[in-house]
Amino acid sequence: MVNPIVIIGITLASAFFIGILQAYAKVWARVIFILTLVFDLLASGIVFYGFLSGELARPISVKIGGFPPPIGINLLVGKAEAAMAVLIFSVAFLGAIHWFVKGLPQPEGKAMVLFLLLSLGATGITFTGDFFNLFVFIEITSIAAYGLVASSRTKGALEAAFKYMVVGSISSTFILLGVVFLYKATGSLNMMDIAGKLLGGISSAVLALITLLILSGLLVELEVFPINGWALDVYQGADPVVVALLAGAAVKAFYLVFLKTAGFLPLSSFFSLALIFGGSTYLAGQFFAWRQRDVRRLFGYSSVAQLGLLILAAGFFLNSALASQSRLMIGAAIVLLIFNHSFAKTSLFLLADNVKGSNVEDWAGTLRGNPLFAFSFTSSVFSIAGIPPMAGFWAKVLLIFAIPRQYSWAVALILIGALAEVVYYFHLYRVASQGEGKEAGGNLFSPFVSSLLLVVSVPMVWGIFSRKLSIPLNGQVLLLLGISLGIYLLGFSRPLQWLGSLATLGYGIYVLLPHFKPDLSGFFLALVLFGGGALLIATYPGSKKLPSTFYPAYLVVVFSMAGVVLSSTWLSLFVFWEVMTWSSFLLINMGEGKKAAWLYAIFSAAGAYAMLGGIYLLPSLRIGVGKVPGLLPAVLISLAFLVKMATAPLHIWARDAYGESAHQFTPLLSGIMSKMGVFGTALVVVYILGVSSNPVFRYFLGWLGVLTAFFMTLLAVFQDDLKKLLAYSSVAQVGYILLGVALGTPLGWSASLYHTVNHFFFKALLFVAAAGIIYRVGTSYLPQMGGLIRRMPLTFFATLLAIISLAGIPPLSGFAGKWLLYSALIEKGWIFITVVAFLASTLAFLYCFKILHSVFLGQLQEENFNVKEVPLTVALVEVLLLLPLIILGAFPRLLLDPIDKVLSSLPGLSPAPIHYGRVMGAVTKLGHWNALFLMVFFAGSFLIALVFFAITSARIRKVGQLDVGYSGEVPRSAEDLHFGYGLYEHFRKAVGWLIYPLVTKVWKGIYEGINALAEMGRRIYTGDVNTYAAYVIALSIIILYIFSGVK
Amino acid sequence: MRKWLALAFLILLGFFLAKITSAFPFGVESWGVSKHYVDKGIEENRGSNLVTSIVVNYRGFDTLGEVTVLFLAATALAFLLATCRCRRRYERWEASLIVKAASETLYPLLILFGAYIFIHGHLTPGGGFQGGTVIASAVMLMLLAHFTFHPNHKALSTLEGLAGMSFVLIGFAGLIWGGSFLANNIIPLGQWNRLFSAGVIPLIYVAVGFKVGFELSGLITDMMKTIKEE
Amino acid sequence: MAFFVASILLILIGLYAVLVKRNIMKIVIGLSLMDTGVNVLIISLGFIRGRTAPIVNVKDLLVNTSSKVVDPLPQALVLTAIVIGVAVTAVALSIVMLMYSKKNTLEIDEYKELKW
Amino acid sequence: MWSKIFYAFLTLLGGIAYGLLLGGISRKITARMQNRRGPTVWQNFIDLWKLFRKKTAVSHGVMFYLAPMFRLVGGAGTFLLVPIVIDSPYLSNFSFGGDLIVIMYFMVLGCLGMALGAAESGHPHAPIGVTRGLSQMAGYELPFVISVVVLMIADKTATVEGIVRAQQGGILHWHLFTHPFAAAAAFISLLGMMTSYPFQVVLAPQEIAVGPPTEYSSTFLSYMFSGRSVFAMAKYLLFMDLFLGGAGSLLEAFAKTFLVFLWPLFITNVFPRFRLEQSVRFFWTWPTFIGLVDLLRISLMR
Repeated sequence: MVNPIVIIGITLASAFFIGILQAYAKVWARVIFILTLVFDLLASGIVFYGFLSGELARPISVKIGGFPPPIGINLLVGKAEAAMAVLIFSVAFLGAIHWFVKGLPQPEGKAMVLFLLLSLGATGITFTGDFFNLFVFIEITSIAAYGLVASSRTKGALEAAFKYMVVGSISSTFILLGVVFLYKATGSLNMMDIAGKLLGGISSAVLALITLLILSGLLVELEVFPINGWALDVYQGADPVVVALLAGAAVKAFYLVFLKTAGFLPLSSFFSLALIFGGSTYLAGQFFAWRQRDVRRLFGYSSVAQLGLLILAAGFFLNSALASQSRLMIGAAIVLLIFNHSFAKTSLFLLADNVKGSNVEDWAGTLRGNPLFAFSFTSSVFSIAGIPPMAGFWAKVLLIFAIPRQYSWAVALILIGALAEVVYYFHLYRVASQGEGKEAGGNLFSPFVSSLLLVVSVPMVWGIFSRKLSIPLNGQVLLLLGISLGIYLLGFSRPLQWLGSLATLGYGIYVLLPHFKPDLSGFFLALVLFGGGALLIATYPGSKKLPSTFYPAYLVVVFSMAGVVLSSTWLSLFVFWEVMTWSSFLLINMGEGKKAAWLYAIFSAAGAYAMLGGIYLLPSLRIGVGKVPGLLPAVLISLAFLVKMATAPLHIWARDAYGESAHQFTPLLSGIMSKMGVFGTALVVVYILGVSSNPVFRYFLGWLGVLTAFFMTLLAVFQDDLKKLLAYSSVAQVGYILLGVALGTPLGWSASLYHTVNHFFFKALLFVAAAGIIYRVGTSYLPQMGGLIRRMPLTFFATLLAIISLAGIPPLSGFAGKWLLYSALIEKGWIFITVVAFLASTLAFLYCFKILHSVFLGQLQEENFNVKEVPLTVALVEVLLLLPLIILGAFPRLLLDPIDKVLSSLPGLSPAPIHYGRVMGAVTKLGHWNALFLMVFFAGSFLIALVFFAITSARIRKVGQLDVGYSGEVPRSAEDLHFGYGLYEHFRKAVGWLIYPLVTKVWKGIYEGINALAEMGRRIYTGDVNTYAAYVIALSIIILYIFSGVK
Repeated sequence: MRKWLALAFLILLGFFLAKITSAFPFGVESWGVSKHYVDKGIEENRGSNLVTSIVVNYRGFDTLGEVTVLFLAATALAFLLATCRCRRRYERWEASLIVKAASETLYPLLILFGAYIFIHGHLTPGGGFQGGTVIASAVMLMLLAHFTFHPNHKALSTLEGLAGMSFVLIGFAGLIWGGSFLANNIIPLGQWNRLFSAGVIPLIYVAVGFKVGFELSGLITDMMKTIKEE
Repeated sequence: MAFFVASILLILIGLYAVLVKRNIMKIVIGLSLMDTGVNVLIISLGFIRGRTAPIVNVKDLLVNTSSKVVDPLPQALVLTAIVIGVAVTAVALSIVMLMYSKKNTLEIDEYKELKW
Repeated sequence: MWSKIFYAFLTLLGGIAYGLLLGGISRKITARMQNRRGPTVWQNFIDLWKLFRKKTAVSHGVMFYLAPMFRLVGGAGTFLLVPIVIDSPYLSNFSFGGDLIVIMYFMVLGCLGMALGAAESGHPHAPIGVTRGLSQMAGYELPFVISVVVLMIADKTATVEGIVRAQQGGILHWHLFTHPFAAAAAFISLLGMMTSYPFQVVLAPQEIAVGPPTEYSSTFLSYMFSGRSVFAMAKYLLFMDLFLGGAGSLLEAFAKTFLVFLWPLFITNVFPRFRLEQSVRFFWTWPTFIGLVDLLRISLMR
C-alpha cells in the first residue's frame, strides 16, 4: 500500500532535483523525469487497485504534520481521487513521451520541471482535504500552466497565456476570498470538518454567497459558457502536449474539486446552477464548433462542451432528491465521460500536433495510407461522439436513463448536443479521409496508445454495464462480431479475406440456425444472413482497390443487423442499430463521395438520438411490454427507422450515399440495410402504436410512404447516374413497403413483407449488376454507356428480369407485391393514397426503360468496344438472384405462406385473408390472381409464338449497329446515333416544377441558419482580455444574485 | 461606455463582497480551529511565534506548496526568458560611486540580517520567506549598482534545489520516524523561547530561507540579465 | 471597519484596471493591486481589537493565550497568499516581456489574434 | 381445358381480325373527312399479309428478334384476360387469371417488349418515341387510375366481372351514367392510350414510319401489327366492361367496342397535335379534376 503523500513528496523532490540536475547532466534529468512519472503512475495505480480489490473500503485520510484534521492539513483519498490520479499521470506520461519524441522546448530541464509540477498540482488538487491547501495547489497548477502554455513562445501562445493568466488570477482571487470567508464563517478550513458543520444544508444567505464565490471561481476554471474564451484561446494557441495535459487531466481535477466543493457545501440552488451552466455550456460548445475552421480550437469547443455535460451531470449526481440508484448510474456516467474524454482528447490533440497547418482543410487525406493515424483518429472520434462500442456510448446512455422523467428536457438537450457534435466531428472526419493520401507526422506513439486504451477498455466497460442496465446482448452475435473484426488480420490478401468472410458468414448461419423461426425476427434474420451471404460472393471483383477494412466492416454490418433483429429490448436494438449505422458509415466513406457519408452520418445520428429519446420515454425497455402513453415515443423511435428507409423528407442523404458508396457495398445497403428500417417500423407499429389504434398517425405514415414513392420515382426518372438512379428507385420502393406497414392490416403487411424480400432480390441484383457494369465500363454515367447487350448478354437478361420484377409486371415476382398492396389499399379504403401509388408505379416504367435503354440498348459506344461480360462472381450472384424472381413469379405462396406464419405470430395481426383456389389462384374479397397460370400462359404462348415465328419468318439478315434507316443518310459514329442525353427532357418540361429541390433547400436552410446563429454566438469571444475579465465579473455577479436565495 | 459598465459591475461586486464581510464584525473575537493553535501551540511546538508554528508545522504542507509555487515561478520565468530577445527601451546609466560603495558595504550586512531573520523565525516576527526576501534584496542592490556583478547562476539554482529537497526530506523523515509527513516529533522540541527549540521548525525555516533567497536572487538575475543591451 | 472598506476598494480598483485599461502592464498592476486588497482583507478578518501579535515571547502570554492575541491563522494564510501573488506577478511579467519582444507594443488591441 | 384454350385461340384470331378491321375503318373515315378516297377497309389485312410474306428480314440483335413475340403475347394476354361476354364459359376467356389490377399491369408487358426491341435497333427515333410514349402514359394514367379506383371502391370489387355485374339492370346502371365524371376522365385518357390526335406525337406518323419500332420490317412488323391491333381491342373491351355495362352476347360486344372505338376517332379528326409536355399537363389537369369529382364523392359517401 502506498501512502498518497509519497506520490506528492517524491514528485516534488524530483522536481527540485531535476532543477539541480539540468545544469550538470541533462540525460539524467530526463531519466529522473520519466522515472518519476512512472513511479507516480504505478503508485497511484496501486492505491486505486487497493480500492478496487476491496482492500481499502473507505476513503483514506492522511494527516500531515502529525495533527489530525481539522488541526492539521490532511489528504483525503478515495476511489475517485485515486482513479483521477491514475488518469492524470497516464495522460502526463503519454504527453511526456510525445514531447520527448517531438523535441522538448528549451531549456528542457525547466520545461520538465514545469510539466512535472503541473501534473503534481493537479494531483494535489485532487487529493487535498483542506480548502486553503486546495487554493495552493490550484495556484501551482495554474502557474505551471501559464508557463507551459507560453512555452512555444509563438504570438498565439503568449497571447493565450496572458489571457489565461488574467482570468485565472481573477478566478483564484474569488476562490481565495471564498476560502477565507469560509474560515471566518465556520472556523475551519478542513473540508470534512466544514461539511460536518453544514450537514443540514446551507441556511444563511452569507454562507450561500461564500459558497457561490468559490463555485464561480471554479466555474471559470471549468470553462463555463460564456467565460471560456481564454480556454479556447489556450487550446488554439498552446503546444498540443500542454493542451492535452490541461484538457485531459488538469481540468478534470478541477471538475472533481467542483464536485467535492458542491458536495461539502450543500447549496440548495446548486442543482439549477449546474443545469443552467452545464446545459448552456454544452450546447454553446457543440454549436459554436460548427463554424470553427481551426482544428485545435474545434477540439477546444468540443472539450468545453464535454465539460458542460459533466457539469450538467454533476447537478443530477448531487441532487439528493433523486433515487440513489440513478445517482449511482450518473456517477458511473461521469467516470466514463471523464475517462473517455481524457484519452480521446489527448489522442486528438497529439494527432493535431502531427498535422502541418491548423485548418480543417490541412487535414485532408491524413487518414489515407496512415493506418496508425486513422486508427487513433477514428477510435477517438467515435469515443467522443459516443458511438458504440466505445465507452462514451455508455456514458451517454447511463446518464440519459438515470435522469428522471420530469427533466426529460435535459435528455433532449443532451441528445441535441450529441447530434451537433456528430455534425462537426464527422465533417472533420470527411475531410481527413478524402483527397490524396498525405504524409502526417510520425509521432504517433502516444495518440495510438491513448486510443488503444479506449479500445481496450471496451470489453471491460461492456462487461460491467450491459449487465447492470440489463441489456442482454446476443452472445452469439457478439462472438460473430469479434470474428468479423478478426478478418482484418487477413488484410495482406483480399482473396483470403473474401474466403474468410464467406466462411465466417457460413459459420454465422450455422450458429444462428435456432433463431430461424417463423416470426418477425426469424424472417428478417433469414433475409440478413442469406442475403448478406449472397451479396458477399459478388464483392470479389475489383477487390484490389478495396481497403483491408472493407471485409471486417461488411461483416460487422451484416452481423449487427442480425443483432438488431434478434434484440429483445429496445436498448440492445439501439446498440446494434448504432453499430450497424457506423460500420456502414465507414463503408460508405470508402466510396468516392465523402460528403455523402457525412450527410449519412448526420441523418443517421439524428435518427438514432431521436430513437434513444423515444426509448427513454418508454415505460419498459423490453420490446412489446407495457402500455405506451402518447404518440411521442412512437414518433421519435420511428424517426430512426424512417431515416434508414430514407423516407421523404429525410431522404436527402440517400442519393449520394447509395450512389457513391463502395460499389461492392451498395447492394447490401439497398437490399438489406434499408429493410432494417422496415423491421423497426414494423416493431413500432405492432408493439408501440398497435396495428388497430392510432389510425391518424398510421395514415400519416402511409402518406409519407406513398409520397416518398412518388417523388423518389420522379427524381429517378431524371437521374443520369446509374447508381443514383437505382438509389432513388430503392428509396421509392421502400416507400411502398412503409405504406403497407402503415396500413396495419394483414393484407398490407403481407404486401410489405413480400415486397421486402422481393425488393431485395431484384434491387440487389440490379446493384450487383451495376457494380459489375461500372467495374467493366469505368463510369456510372448513363449517357456514356449504351449497346452493352452485345457485350454482356447475361447481365442484360438478368437486368431485364429484375426490371420487369421491379416494375411489377406479371408474370414475374414483382407483381405479387403490387397486387397485394393495391388490394390492401382498396380494402382499407385509402383512396387518395391508392391513386398516388398507382401513378408512382406508372412513373417507375419511365426509369425502368431508361436503365435498360441507356445501359444495354441503342448504340454501343466506341470506347466500350472491348468491354467484357461482368466477372464470374458477379455473374454467379446475378443468376442466384435471378432464380427467385422467376420461381416466386410462378409460386408466390412459397413466400406468402411463411409470411402468414409470421403474421400469426404478431399481436393484432392474422394471416392474410387470401383463399387459394385451383382455377382462380389467390382470391381475396376484392379480386383474384392466378400467378402460375399467367406464368405458364406467358411462357407457353411466348414459346409457341417464337417457334411459329422461327418457322414462318423470312430469311434473317443481321446487320451492323450503324446500319439503320436514318433519313437516307449514312451515320458516321455510334455517338451521333445514340440517344443518351436528356432522355426525358420533354417530360421535365411538363413536371419539372414537381422536382424543385425544396426539401434539400429547407435542410440546407436549417443548416445555414444554425451556422449563422453559431457565427453570431461565437462572436462573444472577442479575443479581448478586458472583455473576458468583464464576462467573469458579470457572470459572478449574476451567480451571486440569482443563486444565493436560500430557502 | 466601457468604463461605466465596468464601474457598474464593480459596484455590484463590491456590494456582494461588502454584504459578506458585514457578516463578520470587525475586530471581534471569533475563534475557530486556530484556538487550538493559540492554546496548544506552545505545548505542542515550543515555538514562540505562533504564526511560524502554523506556517511550518500545522499547515506545513501549505508552505511546501508555497515554496513550490515560488520555485515554479522562478523556473517558469527562467524557462520563458531563456530564449527571449528582449531589448531595453532606454539606455542604462552606470550608478554613481556613492551608490556603488554603499551597496558593497550593505551587501554582506543585508545577507547577515536576512540570515538572522530566518534563523529566528520561530521566535520573532519573520521567518524563511522574509529572510529570503531580504537576502534577495541584497543581491538586487548589487545588480542595480554594478554592471559587472554576476551571481553564479548554476550555484544559485543548485543550492536552491538542495534547500527545497531538504524540506521534502525533512517531511519524509517525519513520515518515516514520526508517523506522518512533516511531523514535528523526530527531534527533541527543546525549551520554549530558545534558539534551539521547536523541533524541525527552524530547520525547515532555514531551508526555506535559503531557498527563497536563492530563488528570488536567481529570479531577479534572470530578469535583468536577459535584457540585451542595444 | 475601515480596513474592510479599504481592502474591498483596493480589490475593486485592481479589478477596474483589469477591466478597463488597455495597456498590458497596467492590467498586471491591476492584478497585483487586487492581490494586495485580498491580503489586507484577510489580515483584517483575523484582527481582534485590543490584542497583541501572536508571538508568545513573554511569560505573561503563556497562560490563557487565546484571550490575549489576535487570530494567527489568517496571518499564516496571508503569508502564503503573498508569496503566491509574487509568483504570479513574476510569471506575468515574464510573459509580458516576451510579448513585448514579439510585437514591440503593450497595447492590448495588438493581442487579439485568437478569437471566435 | 383444351377446348378452352382452343376457343381462346379462336377468340384471339377474331380479336386480331376485328382490330385490323377497325384500323382500316378508321383510316377510311379519316381519309373521307380529309376529302381523300383513302385505302380500302381491308388495307390492314393486305399490309399484314404483304409483310408476312417478305423474303428477308433485317435483325439488329436478340432483343430486336424477341420483341415482336413479346408484343404479340403481351397484347394477346391482355386481350384474353378481359372477359368479352360475361358468364360465358368460353368468351370470358382467361379472365380467371386475374382481376383488374392484373390486367392493368399485364398491359405493360407488350409495350415493354416493343420498346426494348425498338431501342435495340439503334435508331435514335426509337427511344425518342418510346420515352414520349412512356411520358404520355404517365400523363393519362392519372385520370384513368382515378376512375378505376372510383369504380373499384364503388363496387367493392377489383374484378372485371364484378364491375360488369354491378352495372346490370338497365342502361342507367352503366358506370358511364352512375359515375359520369370518372367515366369522362377515363374516356379522355383513352385518347392518350390510343395515341390518337391530339396526343399523337408519340407515334409521329407523319414523320416516322410506324412510330418507335421504325426499324422493323417484314415478318417482324407483321407480328407487331397483330399485337398492336389485338391490344387496341383489349382496351376497347376493357372500357366496354368498365363503363358500358359489359356485353351479354358477342353481338353486343361488337357493338359496344365499336362505340368505344368511335370516340377517339371523332376527336382525332378535329384537333391538332399537342406537344408532349402539353399533353402531360393536360392530362394532369382537366381530366384529373373531372375524375376527382367522383373520387371525392366516393370518399365522402363511404
